[in-house]
Amino acid sequence: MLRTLRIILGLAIALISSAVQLVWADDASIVLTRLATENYSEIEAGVTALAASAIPSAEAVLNALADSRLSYRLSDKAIFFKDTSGKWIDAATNAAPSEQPTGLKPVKVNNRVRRALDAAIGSMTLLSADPKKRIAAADAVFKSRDVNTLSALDSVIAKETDAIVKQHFEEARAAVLILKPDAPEAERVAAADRLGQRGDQDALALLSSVTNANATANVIAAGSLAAKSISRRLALLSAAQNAWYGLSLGSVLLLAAIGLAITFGVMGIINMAHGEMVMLGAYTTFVVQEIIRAKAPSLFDWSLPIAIPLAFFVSALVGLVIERMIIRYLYGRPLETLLATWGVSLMLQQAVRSAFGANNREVGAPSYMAGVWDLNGFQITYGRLWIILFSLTVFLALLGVMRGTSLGLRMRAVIQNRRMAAAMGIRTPVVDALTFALGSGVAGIAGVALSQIDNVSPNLGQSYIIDSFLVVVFGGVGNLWGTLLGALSLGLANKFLEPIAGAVLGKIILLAVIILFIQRRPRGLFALKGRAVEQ
Amino acid sequence: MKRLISTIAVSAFAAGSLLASIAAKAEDTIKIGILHSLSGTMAISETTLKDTMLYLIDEQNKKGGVLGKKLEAVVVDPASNWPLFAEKARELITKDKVVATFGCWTSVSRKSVLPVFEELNSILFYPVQYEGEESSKNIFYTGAAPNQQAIPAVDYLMENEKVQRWVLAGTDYVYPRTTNKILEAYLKAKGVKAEDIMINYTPFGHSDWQTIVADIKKFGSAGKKTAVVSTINGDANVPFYKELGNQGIKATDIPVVAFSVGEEELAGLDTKPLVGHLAAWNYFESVDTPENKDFIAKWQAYTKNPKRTTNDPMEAHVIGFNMWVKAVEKAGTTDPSKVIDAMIGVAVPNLTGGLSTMMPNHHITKPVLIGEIKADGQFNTVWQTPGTVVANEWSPYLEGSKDLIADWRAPLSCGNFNVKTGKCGSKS
Amino acid sequence: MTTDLTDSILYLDAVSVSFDGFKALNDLSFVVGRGELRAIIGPNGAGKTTMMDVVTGKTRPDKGAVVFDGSVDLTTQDESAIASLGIGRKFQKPTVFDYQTVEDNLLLAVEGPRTAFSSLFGWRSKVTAYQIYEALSIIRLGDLKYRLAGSLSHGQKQWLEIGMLLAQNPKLLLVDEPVAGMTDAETEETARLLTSIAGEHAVVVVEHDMSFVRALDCKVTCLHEGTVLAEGTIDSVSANDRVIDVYLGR
Amino acid sequence: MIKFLFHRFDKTAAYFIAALAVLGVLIPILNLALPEASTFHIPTYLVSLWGKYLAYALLALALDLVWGYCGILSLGHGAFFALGGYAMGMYLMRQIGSRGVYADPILPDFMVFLNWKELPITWYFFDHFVYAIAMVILVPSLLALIFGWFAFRSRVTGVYLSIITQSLTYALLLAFFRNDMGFGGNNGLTDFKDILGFSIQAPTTRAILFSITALMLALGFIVARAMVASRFGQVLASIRDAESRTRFLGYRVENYKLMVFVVSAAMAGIAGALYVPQVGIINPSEFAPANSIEAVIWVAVGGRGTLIGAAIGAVLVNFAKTWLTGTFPDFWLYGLGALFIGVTLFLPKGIIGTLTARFNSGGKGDTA
Repeated sequence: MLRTLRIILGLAIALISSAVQLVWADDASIVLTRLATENYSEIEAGVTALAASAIPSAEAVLNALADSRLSYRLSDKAIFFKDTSGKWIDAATNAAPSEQPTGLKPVKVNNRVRRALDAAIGSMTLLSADPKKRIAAADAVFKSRDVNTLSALDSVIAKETDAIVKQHFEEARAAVLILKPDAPEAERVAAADRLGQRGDQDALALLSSVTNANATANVIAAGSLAAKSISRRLALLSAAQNAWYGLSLGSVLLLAAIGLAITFGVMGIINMAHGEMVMLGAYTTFVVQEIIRAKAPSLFDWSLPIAIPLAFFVSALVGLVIERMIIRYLYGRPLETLLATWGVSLMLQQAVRSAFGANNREVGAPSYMAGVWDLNGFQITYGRLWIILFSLTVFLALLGVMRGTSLGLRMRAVIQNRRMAAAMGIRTPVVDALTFALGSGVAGIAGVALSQIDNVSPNLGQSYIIDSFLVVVFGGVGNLWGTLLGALSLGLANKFLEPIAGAVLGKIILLAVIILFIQRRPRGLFALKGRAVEQ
Repeated sequence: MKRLISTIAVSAFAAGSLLASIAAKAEDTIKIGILHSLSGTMAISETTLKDTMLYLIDEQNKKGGVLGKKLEAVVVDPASNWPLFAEKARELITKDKVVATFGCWTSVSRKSVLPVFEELNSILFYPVQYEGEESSKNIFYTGAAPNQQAIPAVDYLMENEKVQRWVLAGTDYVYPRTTNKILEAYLKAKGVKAEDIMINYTPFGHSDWQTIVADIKKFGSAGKKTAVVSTINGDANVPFYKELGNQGIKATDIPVVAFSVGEEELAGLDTKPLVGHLAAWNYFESVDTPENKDFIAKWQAYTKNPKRTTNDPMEAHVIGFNMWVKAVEKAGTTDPSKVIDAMIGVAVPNLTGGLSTMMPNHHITKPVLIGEIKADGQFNTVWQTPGTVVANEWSPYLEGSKDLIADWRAPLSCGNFNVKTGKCGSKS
Repeated sequence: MTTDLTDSILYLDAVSVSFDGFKALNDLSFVVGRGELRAIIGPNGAGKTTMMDVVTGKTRPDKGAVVFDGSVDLTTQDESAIASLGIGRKFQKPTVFDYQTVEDNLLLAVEGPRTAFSSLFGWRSKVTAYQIYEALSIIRLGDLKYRLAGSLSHGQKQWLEIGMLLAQNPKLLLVDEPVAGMTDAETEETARLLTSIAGEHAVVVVEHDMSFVRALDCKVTCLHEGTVLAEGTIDSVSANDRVIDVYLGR
Repeated sequence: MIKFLFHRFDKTAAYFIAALAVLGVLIPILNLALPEASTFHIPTYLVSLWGKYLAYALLALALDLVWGYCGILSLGHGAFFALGGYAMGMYLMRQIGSRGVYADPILPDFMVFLNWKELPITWYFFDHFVYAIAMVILVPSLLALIFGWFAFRSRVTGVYLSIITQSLTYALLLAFFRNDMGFGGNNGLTDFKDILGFSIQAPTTRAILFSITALMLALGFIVARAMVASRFGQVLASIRDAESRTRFLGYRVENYKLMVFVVSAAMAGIAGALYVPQVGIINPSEFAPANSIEAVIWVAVGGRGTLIGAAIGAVLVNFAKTWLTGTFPDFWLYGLGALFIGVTLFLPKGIIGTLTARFNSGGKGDTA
């Protein structure tokens, strides 16, 4: 109903505008005033009309409306918009007004208006010089399937040189045609094939809405054929997709656990405050972003790279203090470290609560972490991709420290034989302190990454502590590779159980499996053997 | 040393009885209990409500208190621990002798204290939207019942977004379960086919949403306009919305309408990717009325934080508190049993420019607002019920409760009167 | 194997154990006869302690058989089972229950029912009391019987552990470096003790102290790199060139 | 049998039992007999409060039995406690009968509004008190038996054991959150009406429940005491201090561990069953690993390996919690955290442990 209305209006405006080119200014004001209202369906219609009109400011106005830079004067319903530099432009004259406009009211949009805008801007930018814009436009049309754009599409497809852009155009055209009852059958069948080649969910959606209500037998046949091939493809994809999810979940577990692999795995401290170290890292990220927002918004994309060393430093420092003040008195009494660190975690949580308030804090995502990378159908979200890479980097770096550096060497020495190491002149207390600080610092780094996918709240740490311990124990205490393998296999297992058993039951099953596994191999995946390990 | 041990035991016990005797000394202030978690998982949501109450009491005292006496807030921390809620409620009423209590957020905490309030015949104001299916003589529900939030939201999506396919996603506890049952029944009544409804439950604090969001995406691309109705609980929302953003689900493709995401929750989020997703509440901070502007100004002044947000449960407390004050003045006493009777019919202005009235079912009338998330973390009201809506505490869409009504006026004065059997359910 | 299995108390046949790469035992075979007293010598890492671990079920051999009492295959049993078969062990580093009294340590060791239920109700009988008294007098700790074992001197702990071994009254005693940290007098005493109990019990002693081994005056087996290097009287073994090369030194 | 129970029953134990007896009698009297006005009157809420403390004390006792005397640090004892609680809760739920808001004679309210049609098998017979009590003891014991049989046989010890006990209770937590399990999901079981026909709200009932709790604590203490004082206890201590040595003496360590673990689990279950009617709700958060860890801390504070210490630690810590959450709602976590750190650093043997050590020098050493 609305669609047809919009078409009619659009055509009407088109006629007028084309007929009376000279007096477009008054005509423009007619069209533009339709935006000067609170009624969304009015605005929506206005948008379509504006798109169909030949008003020079149209595109600018629509864009302004899209990112809410558009206002109207209550007195005479004249439309003004801020240009990107922030100064007011009078839409009717498409020039800066003589005096600063006053008594303005912003034009609001809702989802329907937004959709109309996307469609309109899309159909207008088909001819844009920038191929990216053209592709965006094509996709907009693919979504809106606005019949009016058909002629425009035909002409641009004819002109288009860039193969990829052309493909997008043709897909858009196919999308329009496939559901256009009055289109010639041959064209619609061709459209079906085109969509079949595109082969993603959206194409499938279109094809599945081809019914005998709106198509002839042949079209339906072609449609269902294409649909079948797509769904076959998608079935394959989903398996791969699942593996990817598992991988990324695994990387999160790895991040959460890797610090613990040092403090618990290597040093044997049941570090219940580990989660809080992660939390501190997350809050550091928050603070960094706050400062950047206030001082240098342009640097926002750098907030995470800046936060990483700081987070490490903060958590490491806190870790150092804890080690010096509490843990150093508890070596060789692991179960007592549990109690003390539990107390520490309570205090840290409350401290953060007092400092930052109890509710969640906003940590924004830098531009390079937003969005999806679509390898025709196989979707990789950049955020997750970064986290996977990041966790692996952290892991390798840590491995490097343990293997390569003299600190790492001394650490291993102290862990394997404290007395001997001391006898050889290694200052074991220093090494202990540094090791714990290192573990805490790594946890802090993890917090930076986790702030991107989870709540930044005082409870952040608590939600990871159990999983972290499981990962370390499952992987085999004292073995970094074990932690890596443990995290990844748990992540994958979880993700492959989830579709079958559901999120909760899947997790329960996994826990049961781990419990049984530890019965089989009491020392985890990678166990040390021999007379060295006794009690 | 043996003596020492027994002394420890005894002294501890002595200290305990001391706790009791404190209660004995008389007070010339009126005490109000505040029972909101200040630590643990629920502190995220409840701490603000504690501050709200302190603010309201402070305001009232500036106006000279109630019945010529100053009000005094008694704050305790039930620490997101449900049995502790009951214990603290008992302590507030018997030890601190509070005349009314404002508190609880989760249904379970309310369920936990309900017997206590009934046993000791005191008053609880419960400010959060909930699943309904309850009406206690001693509890006043100032939050929304499902029909004051969920059903209008669905109607809006049907009419304005032409939604034909529904995902009901919720955290696995009683509020989402019940709300979704009601919605399912409602949608089916509206002719939505079973295969067009997808129901999904996740545990508390669920943080890995990749699979589910992907499923939603798939479900949504079946050629019919799809929307998600989210009853996901506070903590899990942030990762949920972040994942929506990541997988590039825009509100123009699959709008998500949430019932437990307010300004507070959005404050923890980068809302730019979420522009256009919806929430259904009875109040938005962005509501453009003098009452609201005035409230926000005073609130931010009181908290000395110009960025401090407001939200729906806060408004509920504002309404509830004003109602209580009015009822007390009407009854001329703070004696709960009298106040409970006086409460019914009390009407006070809400912050959205209307009047909210306490109905005989101990629920209040509210307007329903649908808002779209804006880039600045506020809501843009896109639809609103013309008047206020009366709560259905017992949903007509549920098997067990369709014949039940609540009316606490004499002679009926029953929370679950069965119109079929003509009996008051619990005293059959 | 020349010795007839039935009159052997312990019989190791081609036993091998390796800890990630390193071969601790390498086709080790030897026989201990009933009531025999046997000394085992050899350089560090020769596999002496590992051999004991294998016999007592602490370590599972990769291959080979360990036969006790002519019939029982020990490789399929766990520590407690083996112990209740009648094999007692004294560790290289004396391990007693530090937080319990000398008497209680012995009480724990005294032969008798070991099941959880019996231990719940049964307490000490006349017999056990006597056995404890006996053991105490042998190890000369009678007047220290109420002291916590943890507070004993190294030597006293050695004695206590030997006492526990006796209280167990096993068919086979495995004694790992019993005289470490003992005075010469105590050492002689120990040698006398061990020789005296040999006969009714078979005793296998691992020791470095050659004078002690000499005092035992029994058949000696010298292990090297997990196999038997030489076996025979103390004189023949200590005359053996290879033994001298790898162990005694010239 | 009696002889076994009171073997080596020393003065300290006697004093403790006496103190319990006094509590168990005095508090109800002060609550019921005296008028509200009297300064010595104890309000009903304090009675239930102390009932809760004593239930916790019993849990702590159970934990001390396995940790203090056998070195098994269970971070999942909350699970046994909660299971016992649920068994009792289910009985109380069935007692509501048709007094639920939906007036359904059989189904509990939460089943009605989830449109369940008939009672799940798990709920059968729970309307019989005896059956419920049997379950209170059997369910936790059985879980402990199965879990322990696996764990101890394959020699999972120390930290590893702690971690998997933790995952055990965590798994149960998730399971009970699921509404499909049929145990009321997150809301759990609440709004109980009466127990054996007595109104659960009535002061007399509360007073009696309190006395019973005190009695059960006393019994639990006597049993635990007898176990650790027997030769059995001696073997436990040996296992704790030198497990493999004990094996070489021919003791089947796993059986000993299993036995004490099961007994302890049963005690924890009973504690849970006593806890539920007095606090009026049982829900999955009782399975939260944090709760189990807290229980461990009570024991540590009181002094592990002293039984009495465990009980007193539980009461002290919870008393402090009640007091702090009421008095310093915004800062109490600092206090609690500091307490735990302080105890581990300065009183490694716990309060009672330190006192004992002071008197007979070199008593029980640390066992961590």
